[in-house]
Amino acid sequence: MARTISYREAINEAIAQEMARDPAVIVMGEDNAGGAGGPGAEDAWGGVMGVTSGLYHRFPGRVLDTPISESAFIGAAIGAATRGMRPVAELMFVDFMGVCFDQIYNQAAKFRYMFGGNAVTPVVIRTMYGAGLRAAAQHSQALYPLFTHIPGLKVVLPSSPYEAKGLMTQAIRDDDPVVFFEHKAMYDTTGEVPEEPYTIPFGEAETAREGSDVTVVAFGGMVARALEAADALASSGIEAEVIDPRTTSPLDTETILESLAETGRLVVVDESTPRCSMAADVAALAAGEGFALLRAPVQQVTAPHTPVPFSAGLEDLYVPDAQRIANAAKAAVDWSR
Amino acid sequence: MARTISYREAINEAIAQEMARDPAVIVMGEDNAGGAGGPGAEDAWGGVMGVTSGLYHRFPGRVLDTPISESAFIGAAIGAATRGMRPVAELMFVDFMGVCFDQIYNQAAKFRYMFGGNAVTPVVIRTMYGAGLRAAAQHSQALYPLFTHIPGLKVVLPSSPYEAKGLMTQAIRDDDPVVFFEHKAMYDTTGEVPEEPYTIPFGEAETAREGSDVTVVAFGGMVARALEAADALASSGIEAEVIDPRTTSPLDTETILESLAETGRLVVVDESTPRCSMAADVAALAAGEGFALLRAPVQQVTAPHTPVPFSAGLEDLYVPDAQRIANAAKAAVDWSR
Amino acid sequence: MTETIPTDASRGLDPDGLLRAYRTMRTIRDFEERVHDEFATGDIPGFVHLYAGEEASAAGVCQHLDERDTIASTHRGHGHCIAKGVDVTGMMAEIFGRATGVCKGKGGSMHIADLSRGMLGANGIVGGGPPLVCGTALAAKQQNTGGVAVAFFGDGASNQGTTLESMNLASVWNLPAIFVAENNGYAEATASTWSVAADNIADRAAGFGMPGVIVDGFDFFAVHEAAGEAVERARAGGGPTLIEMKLTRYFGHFEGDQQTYRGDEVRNARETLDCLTRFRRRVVETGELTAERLDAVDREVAALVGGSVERARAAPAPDGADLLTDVYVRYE
Amino acid sequence: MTETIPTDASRGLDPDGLLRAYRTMRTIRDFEERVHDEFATGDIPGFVHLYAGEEASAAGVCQHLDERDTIASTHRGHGHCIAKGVDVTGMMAEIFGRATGVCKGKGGSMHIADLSRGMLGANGIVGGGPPLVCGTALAAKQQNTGGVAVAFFGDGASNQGTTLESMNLASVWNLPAIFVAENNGYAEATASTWSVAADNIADRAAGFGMPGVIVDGFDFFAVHEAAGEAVERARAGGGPTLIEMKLTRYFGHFEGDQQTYRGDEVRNARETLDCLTRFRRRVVETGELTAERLDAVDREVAALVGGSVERARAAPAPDGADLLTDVYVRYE
Ligand SMILES: Cc1ncc(C[n+]2csc(CCOP(=O)(O)OP(=O)(O)O)c2C)c(N)n1
Ligand SMILES: Cc1ncc(C[n+]2csc(CCOP(=O)(O)OP(=O)(O)O)c2C)c(N)n1
Ligand SMILES: [Mg+2]
Ligand SMILES: [Mg+2]
Repeated sequence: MARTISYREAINEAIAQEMARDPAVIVMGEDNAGGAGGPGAEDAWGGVMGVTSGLYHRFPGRVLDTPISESAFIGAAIGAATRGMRPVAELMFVDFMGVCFDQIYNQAAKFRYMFGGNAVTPVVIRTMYGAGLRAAAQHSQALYPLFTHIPGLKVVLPSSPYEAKGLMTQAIRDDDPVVFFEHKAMYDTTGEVPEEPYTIPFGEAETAREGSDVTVVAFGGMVARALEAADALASSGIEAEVIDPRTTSPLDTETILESLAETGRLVVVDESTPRCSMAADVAALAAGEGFALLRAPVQQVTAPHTPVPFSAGLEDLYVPDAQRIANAAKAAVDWSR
Repeated sequence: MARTISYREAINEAIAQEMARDPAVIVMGEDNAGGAGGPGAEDAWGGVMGVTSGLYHRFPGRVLDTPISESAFIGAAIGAATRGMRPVAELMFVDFMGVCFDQIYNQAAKFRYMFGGNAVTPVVIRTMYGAGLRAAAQHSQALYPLFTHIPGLKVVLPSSPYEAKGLMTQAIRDDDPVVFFEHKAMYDTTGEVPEEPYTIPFGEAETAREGSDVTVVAFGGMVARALEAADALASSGIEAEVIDPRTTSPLDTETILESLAETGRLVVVDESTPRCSMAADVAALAAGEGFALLRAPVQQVTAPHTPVPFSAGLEDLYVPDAQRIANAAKAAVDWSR
Repeated sequence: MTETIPTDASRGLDPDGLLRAYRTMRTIRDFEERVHDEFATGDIPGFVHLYAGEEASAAGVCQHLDERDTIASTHRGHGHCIAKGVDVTGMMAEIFGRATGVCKGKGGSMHIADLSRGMLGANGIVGGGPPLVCGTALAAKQQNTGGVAVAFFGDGASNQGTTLESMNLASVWNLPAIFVAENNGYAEATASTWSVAADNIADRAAGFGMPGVIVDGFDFFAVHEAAGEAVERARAGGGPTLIEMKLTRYFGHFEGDQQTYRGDEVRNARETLDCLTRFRRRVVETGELTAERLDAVDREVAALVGGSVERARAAPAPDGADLLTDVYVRYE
Repeated sequence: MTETIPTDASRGLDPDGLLRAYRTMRTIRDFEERVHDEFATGDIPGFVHLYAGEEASAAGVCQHLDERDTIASTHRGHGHCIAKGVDVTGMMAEIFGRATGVCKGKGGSMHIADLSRGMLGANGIVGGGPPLVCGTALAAKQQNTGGVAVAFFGDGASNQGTTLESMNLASVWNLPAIFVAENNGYAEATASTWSVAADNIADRAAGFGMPGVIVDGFDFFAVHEAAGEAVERARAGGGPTLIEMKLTRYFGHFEGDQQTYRGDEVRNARETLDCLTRFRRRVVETGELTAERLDAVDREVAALVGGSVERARAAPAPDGADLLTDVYVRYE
């Protein structure tokens, strides 16, 4: 039975259902319950954005607050995963990866390879990304290209409540280290979500909208904007196909190339900064495997090569919007040699 | 007057000359002198690869050993740079960035922007990268794409002793944070290097070899292999133009596009893993701005999407070699729609 | 061993010094209360963390500092900025995201900085400041300026590896650095009695080879005394000190925080421990300052802060072109 | 407060236990000396860091551990592996980069691991292990296995933030974890008396709410005693302990190191402190074991290690196809 719930609730529900299903699932992070050691309420926060709210009382002893020691507790989640647990650890904002990245890319990501296949590390690292909350340069970054670069990690970017639940369920059941990117401006977005548990497989893109004039590949928070752009384009007679890869690693290159075979035009929409980004990654796919299909220059729509500014007007210019996406699609369609 | 010296000596000489020229230049890192607090020799190591050897005695008080506390001392170099110093700090192997990346990308790289232009942070972070020493997964990574992704950083990859000296001199004199990548397998490579100080500007590619059939863009340690491949190709009648961008940020897109205008064929050679890499970045340039020039699929020659293996045979397969580069160039040249 | 500074200690402040201290604390208090009110109107964007209640710490430490000296701050940075002399009008404009802000509206509350004042910035990263302070302390040492550098950080930040290793580095290099742990009892909603696995943060000093001091952070004079000793030692080449301030923040972790994790510490602190009330009572009792002079300061400060809001509200937003500037000194 | 364990302490080891201890130490010693010789032939690739001299630490700690328990190691990991029961033949093959290695030749000396033995791996990252140990200790606690987890790390690693914050986390979560600081006097070429800004690494324990113990790391019995107490406390839910072993490595930081930074510590240690010599002398003097039985162990070990080299040399290199396997459990 599907109901309308928020992206936040969808993630919470996925975690709760997996905790009920599998005692190996535990949750940890700064104030993931909240109130530890204090005189007031327990479960005072449920995470800074309330995503893990309520789990503390439902699953006694399985939701752990932590000190502000990301290397130690992200590493602890990884270590626990090698011993039969399935930890879901929160790296609050992905901007904070810089104090604990080693545990993620040198430890979790490499164990299996370094140890000759004799390691299984089913850890999920939840993290928030993206601009839009006027949170400025150190609390608004996207950074998923950095994780996508690393062999051994899987990288997930849900674009709706439905995807958030299904991908989180898959992430928890998955036997590899997964970094799960939640867009912080999407928590209140609502959508239809089945009540029962379900999984969405990794590496399978969703065609969010069909169209034969131009392919628009958009990631995470950019999917909604791409769809908005597609609506606008439709009114000027351009039918855009919007592809939501859902995971950047693995990446469903097949669906992208199939669409490209039909449209011959490609726009990639990526909230991250442009260099060595997902926009570049998909554009490179088109330039290589997709070259024979490509009939116009690939349009990359990304943030600029700058930190995220604070002031509202600047931040609004920073993040790709429907207008820029539509313009890029038009340029792709209008282009002729 | 040019003499033949090694890549290691070239870097050492650049630092020494800048230390002599500017008292603000200081050097720090683990065992950059070596022997601190011990009963034996001072300047016992000059860094794990001997790059800073001899500076300790020549510049008393200006070469600092450090505890194994990368966040603290890389951060210290950055802090000192905001107060008139020009520190050259060593992050021994770039693989260790995971314990101190925050100071680099959230602090140094963003100060100027976050502070509205009121910051100058002339720090140089020297680091070693690359495979070939059988040093396995945590001591052999390339990782420069991660730094290239970050606005506010400059990223330098010298491919010869000549470049190493000129780019290091520029890095030290440069007013922005610079990450200087030294290929650990190249330290004993020798070449002609002028004795007097000189700079090589950032963002200006070197055309290492001219040719009109195919453009080969190669980074750092891959330049020599690309040249080797070009020699092999020449004997089968293919003239490859080899471009050495020297810096990935800024990137000299103009030189690449100019060459592409002539050849219409592009190979990118990047020792890093392929996803969101420099290979992808340059391929994306070709798919966008360069589309009209491109007459064949871009060939990306990179390491595979795996950690670096230990065993010699596997590691030799891991790193792109002249054969793979030549094959890719042939494929580009032979391709027809 | 850690030692506790008695609350009646003093360090020979003359009336001008006392007035300056009071003005600093009052400016911080007024500024923060006003930001609290303005935030409620919805016109201040982003995350805002207020320093009210902790004024004696910033003021008591920074009273010893001059233009040779540097400080690094935290996400809760307004108080440190004001105490280090950053322009209040520019700060308010920054918090409102205006082009006239100290960072041209590009940084906001979490990144207010003024390097020309030796203020290395609020910092969005918990534990981001201590490494930087090792660097500015090192610069002072290399340049022989006699300068010192102070890292302010919270109880939560005292568990961040970057903070801990910075203390060790400062000792190893014998830096003129001072580590000020502002233990306000909570990191977000987590009690420091739980997250700090020691009775006191100051107990960690011994493991890093420096003196550790515990101070009543509501008592300006105790802070001033302890900081004075630490600054003196640092300037004289005696190396770093860790000072733990015990205090309370008056507002939530950030604006909007419901604070259900707390008891009635705040009411208690406001009623019986407040740094401004205690300072005022003491200097009036001893006759060092009159209530009238202090009232005059209150009025001046109110006008300054009120004016800063008016000017911020009237100021222009940054120009769209500013999006792309100030990334590099030069990039081509 | 830190306490020093007297070197004549014991913990009721029966002859089998003593024999096991001796065999472990002898195996490590033989293994490392042999790797040293083989490295000199040029046939062992990469960076190799030898544990010879420090055997009592690994052996004395791991003697208390069983299959419930886990350890994390360092770049200097061979000794810990052997003490935790990793197959010596598979280890030697791994160091030679053979397909028959415990990691199929993909890891090498710095990444030898055997999770099935609770050995979480040597680690190329200084300070990489302690966070992981918090995790395996947590797993043991959640699963109620009674298991403990041990982090071995060096004096150099004791200055890495990851190590420091892990100690705090272990206390905060009251984990069955043991932190073993192997202070061999140097991190690469840097003396620990310089890099550790405290008299002892164990002095840091208090700041993280756990007991700190200093042990003569050449004395198997002292190590065994101290580790026994820590393991017992951890299994009983009493939380973590920090044990500092004072010892010396007999070889350079890595194979090839000229060691000009050292004095004659090694000669002195080998002559007067050596853990094997002292162990042997003691158990023979007390009559607990005879020289003959110990000699027999020596012969068995020599055969084992010698055989491991022969088999490693004869073993095939990994197949080229292995380059692309073992990255993910499943990836599509
Ligand atoms: C590395 C990092 N981790 C987590 C956060 C999120 N965060 C911001 S403030 C804060 C609490 C800080 O507590 P404390 O250090 O005691 O300072 P206080 O807020 O009490 O002044 C946390 C967890 C962050 N900004 N950076
Ligand atoms: C994060 C990190 N920094 C630096 C290094 C380089 N490195 C490898 S071993 C070592 C010294 C370690 O010293 P210690 O912890 O005392 O261990 P020991 O070698 O004495 O056993 C260093 C600096 C590394 N591997 N990882
Ligand atoms: Mg606090
Ligand atoms: Mg050591």
